[in-house]
Amino acid sequence: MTDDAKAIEAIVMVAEEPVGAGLLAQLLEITPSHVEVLCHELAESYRRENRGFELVRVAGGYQFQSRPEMAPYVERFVLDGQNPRLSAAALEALAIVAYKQPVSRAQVAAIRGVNADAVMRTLAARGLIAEVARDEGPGQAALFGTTTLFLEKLGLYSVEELPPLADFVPGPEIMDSLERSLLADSAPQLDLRGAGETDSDVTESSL
Amino acid sequence: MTDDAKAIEAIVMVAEEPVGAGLLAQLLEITPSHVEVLCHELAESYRRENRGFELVRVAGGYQFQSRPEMAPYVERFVLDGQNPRLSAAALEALAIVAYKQPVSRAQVAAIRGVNADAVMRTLAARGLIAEVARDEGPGQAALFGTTTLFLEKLGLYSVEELPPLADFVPGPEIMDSLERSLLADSAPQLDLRGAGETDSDVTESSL
Amino acid sequence: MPYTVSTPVFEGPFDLLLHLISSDKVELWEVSLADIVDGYVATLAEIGDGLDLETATEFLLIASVLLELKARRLLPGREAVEAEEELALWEERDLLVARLLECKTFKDASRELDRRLDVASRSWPRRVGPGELYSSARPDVMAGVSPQLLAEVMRKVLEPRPVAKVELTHVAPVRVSVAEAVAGLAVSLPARRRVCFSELVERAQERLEVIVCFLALLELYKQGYVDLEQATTFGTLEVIWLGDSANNAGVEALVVEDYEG
Repeated sequence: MTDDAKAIEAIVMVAEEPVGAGLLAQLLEITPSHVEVLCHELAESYRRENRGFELVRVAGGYQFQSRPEMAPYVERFVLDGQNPRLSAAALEALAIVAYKQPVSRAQVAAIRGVNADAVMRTLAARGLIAEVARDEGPGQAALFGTTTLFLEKLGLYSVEELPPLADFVPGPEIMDSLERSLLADSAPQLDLRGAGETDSDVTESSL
Repeated sequence: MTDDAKAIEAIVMVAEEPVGAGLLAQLLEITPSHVEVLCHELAESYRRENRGFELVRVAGGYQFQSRPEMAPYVERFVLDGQNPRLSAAALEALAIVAYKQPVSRAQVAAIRGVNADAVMRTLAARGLIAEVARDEGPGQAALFGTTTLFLEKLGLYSVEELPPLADFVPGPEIMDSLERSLLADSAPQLDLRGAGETDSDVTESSL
Repeated sequence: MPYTVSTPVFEGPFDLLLHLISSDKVELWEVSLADIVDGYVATLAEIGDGLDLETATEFLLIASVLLELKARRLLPGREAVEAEEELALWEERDLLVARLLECKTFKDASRELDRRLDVASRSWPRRVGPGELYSSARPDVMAGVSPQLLAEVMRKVLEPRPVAKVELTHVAPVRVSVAEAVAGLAVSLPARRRVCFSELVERAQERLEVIVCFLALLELYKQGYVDLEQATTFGTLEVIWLGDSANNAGVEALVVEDYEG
């Protein structure tokens, strides 16, 4: 094992939060991309040796964590109970903040069609979202974004790692059935295809 | 590698203090002497692979630490890598703990209006605050207070020497609203309500 | 044909519509609106104490759009309808479809977040720190922190938070929460006992705030927390708090929304 790899192991072992490749590179006087390669090799070696821990790339850096299969044992040891699961409503609001940040409470409420104050408070209290800016408009509404804790809790390196929202846009069959359901008879003077295009325009610009 | 050895690695990796062989034996449902053997083998394997960390037996338990030869890197990391000053959020939490001790994480969060876990962890890691008691309520939340190190750093003999808040707080309504939010939060199950009531105070003044 | 809403809880009108449209392949136009409303009201009744005024209100709004669309279809002489009006109606419909699609998109995205949260929750991070060994190497984080600074920070923390304003953005409609207004009144009324409605809303900036305050009062009246007196038509409306000054706990319970579960 190279001294550089050893140094990375030593540093990440004493870090209280994920250590960025940039910082490691600076401390070791090597390039960040070399750091990435070494970390990848280390993670691979732990996997190969079937260790009880792993080196992961999360929240902008590298960190040691227990391997998921060992959860039953670690659970018994860790006293702090995990937080209760988020409700479906809180998860939806979280998804909206994650993809549309920075976003105001009112915008979240508009998308979900219900008041979002309570769920936004819950998410902030859990540390998953935080006020990141103020709207420039007259109301100076608080704008929310996701936090580092959010990345850690989801095992993400950055929000860019979230699957693209386009993956979740309902398929044509759902659109069709929505269209049909809300279609006020066949309006002779209006072309249905035209309406369809308007829909996708609206959807696109609002996503 | 056996599952028992993997479980030991996982538990010791996330433990904040050395984990005793007795406790590991209990968690894994094996004998303490078997734990000792496995830990010895693990330590041996890290040495053989020339890793940057080691498994050591200290203070009656096992813990991971960086290998002494890597100290120059770790020192640089400790010195440069971490933000040398307390963040505004950490300073706020520290002030709240100093003035309101003993106080739970949830109470600090209620006063600040946002999650306080990360900053409380930072303060504890710096030795400025520590768990001093457990709440008697059903949740048995950890209660925090400031440490001797905190007093030393501020050149105080006791926390009573902190400037009295009465000098600063202009009106009773502020203390009132703080008390209310504290009270609301100590109601066992209601994290959410706590935050809600703080908000309704705000609403009140806007009506 | 009676329509029963079988799923126990709908988070909002979009939820309900999506459910109706996607799971049961119902043509909304073949279901009488009264049936949808009945089903929804039944659902709300099942929720019981967790009744959410916001949800109910928003649902009514959407139902009214549907009603309008449907009425247009039923009324004779549609040819006479101004083209402009017809177009506006189509725009409403398109907007509704767009909102439903957007809502569904995030609903599906939230499942993916949930899955990732679940996967990640089976690992615990190491957060141990360098420990005593390196304590001398650490920069002193308390450098520059004095007892006076700490007191100053504490004073700032204790300052009342900035007053929450009604958020106005061009993207979303103005929303003032009736639940919040109820909570606010439950705090302020017990101390004042008897107060004119005009005093309650003197600081309102929008007509909507006045309306919301009024709706909140009606809610409190319905629940038996206040009495309302008006000597003459268009005369002064007086609000009388009926509970004792400490007894507003029930009202607060009323407005806590049942999201966390």
